Amino acid sequence: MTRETLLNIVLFAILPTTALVAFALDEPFIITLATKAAILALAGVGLNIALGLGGLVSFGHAAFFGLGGYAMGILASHAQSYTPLMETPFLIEGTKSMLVIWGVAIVASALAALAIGALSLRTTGVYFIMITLAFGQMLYYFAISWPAYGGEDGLSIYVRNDFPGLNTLDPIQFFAIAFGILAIVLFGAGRLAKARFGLALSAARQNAERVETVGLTPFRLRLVAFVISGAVTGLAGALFADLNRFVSPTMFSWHTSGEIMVFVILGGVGRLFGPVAGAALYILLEHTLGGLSEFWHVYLGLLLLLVVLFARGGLIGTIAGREVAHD
Amino acid sequence: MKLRTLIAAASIAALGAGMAYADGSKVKVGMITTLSGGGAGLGIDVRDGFVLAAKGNDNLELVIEDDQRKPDIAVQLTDKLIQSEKVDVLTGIIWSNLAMAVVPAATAQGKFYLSPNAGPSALAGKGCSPLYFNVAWQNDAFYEAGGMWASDNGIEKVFLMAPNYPAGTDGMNGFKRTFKGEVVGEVYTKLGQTDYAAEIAQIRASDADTVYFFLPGGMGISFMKQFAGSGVEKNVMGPAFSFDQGILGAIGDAALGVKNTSHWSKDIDNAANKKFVADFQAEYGRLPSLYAAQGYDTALLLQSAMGKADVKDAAAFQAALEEADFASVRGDFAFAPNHHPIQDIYMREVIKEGDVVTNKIIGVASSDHQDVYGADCKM
Amino acid sequence: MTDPLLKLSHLNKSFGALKATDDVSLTLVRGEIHALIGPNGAGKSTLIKQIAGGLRSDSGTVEFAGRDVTHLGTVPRARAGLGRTFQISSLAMEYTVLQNTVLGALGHDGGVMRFFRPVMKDRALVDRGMAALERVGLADQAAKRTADLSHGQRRLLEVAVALTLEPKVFLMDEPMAGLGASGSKRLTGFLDALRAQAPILLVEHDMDAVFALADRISVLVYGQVIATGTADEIKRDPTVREAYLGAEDAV
Amino acid sequence: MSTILLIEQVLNGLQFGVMLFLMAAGLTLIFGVMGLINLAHGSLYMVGAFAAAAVAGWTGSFALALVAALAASATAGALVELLVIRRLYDRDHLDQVLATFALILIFSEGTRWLFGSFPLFLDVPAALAGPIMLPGGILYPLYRLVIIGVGLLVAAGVFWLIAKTRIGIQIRAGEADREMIAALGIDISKLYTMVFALGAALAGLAGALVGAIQSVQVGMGEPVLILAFVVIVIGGIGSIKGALVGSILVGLTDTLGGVLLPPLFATFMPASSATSVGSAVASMAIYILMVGVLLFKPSGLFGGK
Repeated sequence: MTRETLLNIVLFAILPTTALVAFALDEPFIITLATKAAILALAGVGLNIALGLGGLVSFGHAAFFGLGGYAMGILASHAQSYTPLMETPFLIEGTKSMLVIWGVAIVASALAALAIGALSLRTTGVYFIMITLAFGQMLYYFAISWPAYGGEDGLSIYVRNDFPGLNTLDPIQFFAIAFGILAIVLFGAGRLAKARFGLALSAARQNAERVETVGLTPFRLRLVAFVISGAVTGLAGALFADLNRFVSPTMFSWHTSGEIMVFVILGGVGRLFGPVAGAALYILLEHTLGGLSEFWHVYLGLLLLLVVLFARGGLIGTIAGREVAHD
Repeated sequence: MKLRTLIAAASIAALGAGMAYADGSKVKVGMITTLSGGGAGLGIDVRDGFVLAAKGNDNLELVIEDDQRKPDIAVQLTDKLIQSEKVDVLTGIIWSNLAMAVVPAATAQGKFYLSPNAGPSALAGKGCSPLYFNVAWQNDAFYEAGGMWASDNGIEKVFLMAPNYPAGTDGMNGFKRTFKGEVVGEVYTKLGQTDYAAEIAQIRASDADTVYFFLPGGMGISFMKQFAGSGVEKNVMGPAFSFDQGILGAIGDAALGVKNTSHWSKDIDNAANKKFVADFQAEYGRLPSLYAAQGYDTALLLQSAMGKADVKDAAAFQAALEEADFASVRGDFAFAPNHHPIQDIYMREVIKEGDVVTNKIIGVASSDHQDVYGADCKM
Repeated sequence: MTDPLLKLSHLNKSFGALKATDDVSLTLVRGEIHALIGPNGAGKSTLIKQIAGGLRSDSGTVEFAGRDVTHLGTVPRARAGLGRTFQISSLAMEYTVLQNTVLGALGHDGGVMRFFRPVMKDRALVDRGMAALERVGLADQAAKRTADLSHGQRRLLEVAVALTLEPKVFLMDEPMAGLGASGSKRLTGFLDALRAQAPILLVEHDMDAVFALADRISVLVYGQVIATGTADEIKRDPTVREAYLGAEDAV
Repeated sequence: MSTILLIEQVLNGLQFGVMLFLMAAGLTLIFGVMGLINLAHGSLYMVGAFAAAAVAGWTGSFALALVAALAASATAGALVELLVIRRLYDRDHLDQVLATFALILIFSEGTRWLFGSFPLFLDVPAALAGPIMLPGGILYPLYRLVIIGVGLLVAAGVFWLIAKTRIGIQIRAGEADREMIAALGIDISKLYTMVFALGAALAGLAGALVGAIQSVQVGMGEPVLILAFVVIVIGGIGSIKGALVGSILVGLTDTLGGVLLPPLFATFMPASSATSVGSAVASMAIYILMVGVLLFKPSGLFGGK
């Protein structure tokens, strides 16, 4: 067993252990924090598919995070007020079912990623970073100024949505849902990285010309990666909205894109468990530093700077060393 | 022994705040407000006002958290305060959009929420709750009063301007609801916009006699400075938010002569207000703002109810709050059935007192003002 | 002679005032090794790019296996059966040696949109990748990181990746560079046998290898083909001696 | 809409564009020469505004305030370059984005620590206050005209600097080939620090000039930063000419979009929803412009690389 595998097991165990200990000590807020970490890690896992595997530095993943959130907000608010979403040409009702909401969030953000990716992937480098940022900003301003769903005020959902057989308002049960999804997606992302697609995608990041020469199209690989990445981040957005029972345009802001990127880089780019480590560390810092000083952003900034300058490869890279080749 | 000390401490505190407590029921208050990032000034004022009024009351335990003006953080802090800190009462939110997130989360978990600033219409109407009390204003109040005053004072043609987001459009609709003259222009700007040259040109080109605008924070500062420099000669009116003490310092002389509606001003002539303004300046070395006044009143209201009922008895505590038996710095203050204020809204003018640019009341714009959403509220 | 597999007709390419490719016509027929030689800066690499699809030609046509591919990009040309190796190694450096040939096998297979089964447990792809490594003599390096290979080994890996594609035609840009005498000799023997599988358009500076291997040689100078013929014909050709070989004789 | 109003709006767009150029010029120079994405450029803009407001409040002199803004932002820029940025030149864009994102956090909260949460006061100097009458009966604020003038002067200065001076030659050499300037015997690290400080000074100047008509507050640099990025991406990263053209384009699009779109939508929609939909589209207009440009020219209007 390599050091990284060992570390991954530890990282994987951290969140449920924290949640269970908190449950035993009757500290429901700690469970909520662990849930938040799991959901943000999920968003990071999504970004990492584009960023780590595909080398696509997207500065606009807030777009998908927000779309997922609004999928939840819009569907649940219609169910809450018993007004249909649409009557013509056919009737669409709102819903409080998490499973349906997740499906809609995934499809909506995948479609958005398809459109944004198809346009953005024509550019490379800094231009790609900036064009994805521009798409995120577009959705941000749209969400703020579109009055139908609360605009800047956002949408409040009074009760968490339903999941068959569970009481979602109970922190530990909602944690189980969020962590369960994270576990499934981590497993899927791990398989994806080692599957045919992952091999080709990662090769396209390392050397696009090589991939073309063996007859594969980097653009297609990247577009598919971008869509999968967007869909996973969208799913995280829907869960995040359910955690807060609230959505607002903040989910679309470029700070959100930056934060998701911070999770990935803090943990280690391209490492399967990087976003888990990054998100957990971020939440921990926010919680402890935030309690120490009003100006905790200064410390957070300093710490980030130190990680970038001196701890290359993020947390996992620093502890586990250089990545060993697969198999 | 311990109980006696508590009671003794409570009565000293009661003397300090100018009222008597019937018993020493303890209340743990969670305050979630904006203390870092943009708009932190407002949260700091609410906090300082509240702390000033609660000073010395050992029965009132206060936990303060910073929401960074982010709705998701605010909701998580709500969960934290309720689940971990086990608070009885929540307060502190500055922004409507955060209130829309926090208030339902708090009341759904059976906690009282006292709003020291925001009053979105949904929470005054359909979304009202027996546990939710607004100690500040319903969002439309200043605008409706502004429309009334404009109609009563011979203003005929106005140009409306606000950011393109719900608080902005709601505000302008509030003004239009009571204004009897003609709206000759209406512009909704980008949220966070800092350059208003284009809008000022439109204002210049219109035949309006008065500009009525709502631009909170830095947006209002930018607009006023640019408007003053443009040489456009039109009256300017707005709600108090753009002309509050913290902001006037940054606008300077450019704001002189502007009329703005407010439920509070430091020159309201009553004993409670005089004491508040003096104490606040003594404690913090700056003039209080309306946010500080609201924070102060919120703490007074809470302590008045603590004197009458135990917070664990929700029905009794609710009834005690409904009485609003405290000496508000605003003068007369009562709650309507939807737990929103019935209060006078004044018209103020920006003047210079020595070197300090500040506000002075020039009349009452709307007496015993009450919001229109109460009809939809079913408790 | 059968119909040529690869046929260039009147290809041109200019960069500003510089004519990098000047009316080049060439053919490659089954079973042959056609070597392309010329001094540095003669336009060999530009021509290879035009053939492989990385560079649009200003005019002229490229026909491949009876099909006009002039307006196709790199990927469709590769899929049609053009197997290329690069002058400067172009490999996935973070990968193991075997992963690089498996990537080639994957390109040959074409079914890349599979997201679940680990590719390195895919027997068919791994066997094909391994077989290619064995043929160039890199099998014992299979688990090594590509970045840790020597320059010569990377050239061999380039060839191995091309083998996995089972191309109809090989385009090889200086495969001998950096191999050293014995490696070069081994590869010469290997390419000699390879021509039976598919013809090779070989750009090479190693004249011993060129004269040992090439059925035909074309000489490129200033973007123009000044002569085409067998090794003996080229050696005797006065223009070539003057423009190119002459310079070497003088050394 | 009358012609006079339209001309006035075009002037407004121009003024906005010229301001953006001051930001974008530094950003694009820094990218062109050092290959660095600097998200913290907006913080230097804020530093300039705060320095100006502090010194103006202290001395009452706007000229001194401008000097202070230039000095403070150039110093802050040079310090940041020496301490942090120079470790980032060899890194990929990802590391640069993250490290400069961290710098934003530090600058913003640090400034709040020093100056408090309330906006500062900075006013237009009395000599430049008020409007003047332009030919054609257009009443226009003098200060804005001065901004246009200063901006165009600085633009001319930057072009001159790049085209004619020794530093300019070094900068151009650096853009073309980083190894070459080393070969030419130029002290690269000194050049980099100078370019960075120059970019920072331009940003600080913009912050001070704009601070007098807007609000001097923490976070004021972020919206401008994003716009400046839009500008240099449209113009082509690394190109000063592109930055100028991009600035004017973005300035005009943003200003005229906000003015013209709502009435345009009102021609086929009810007036009430037209204002809000029109404003919504107007706020997205520059991003739509940027996406449009990149679709046709994936490396910007004047981007060679």
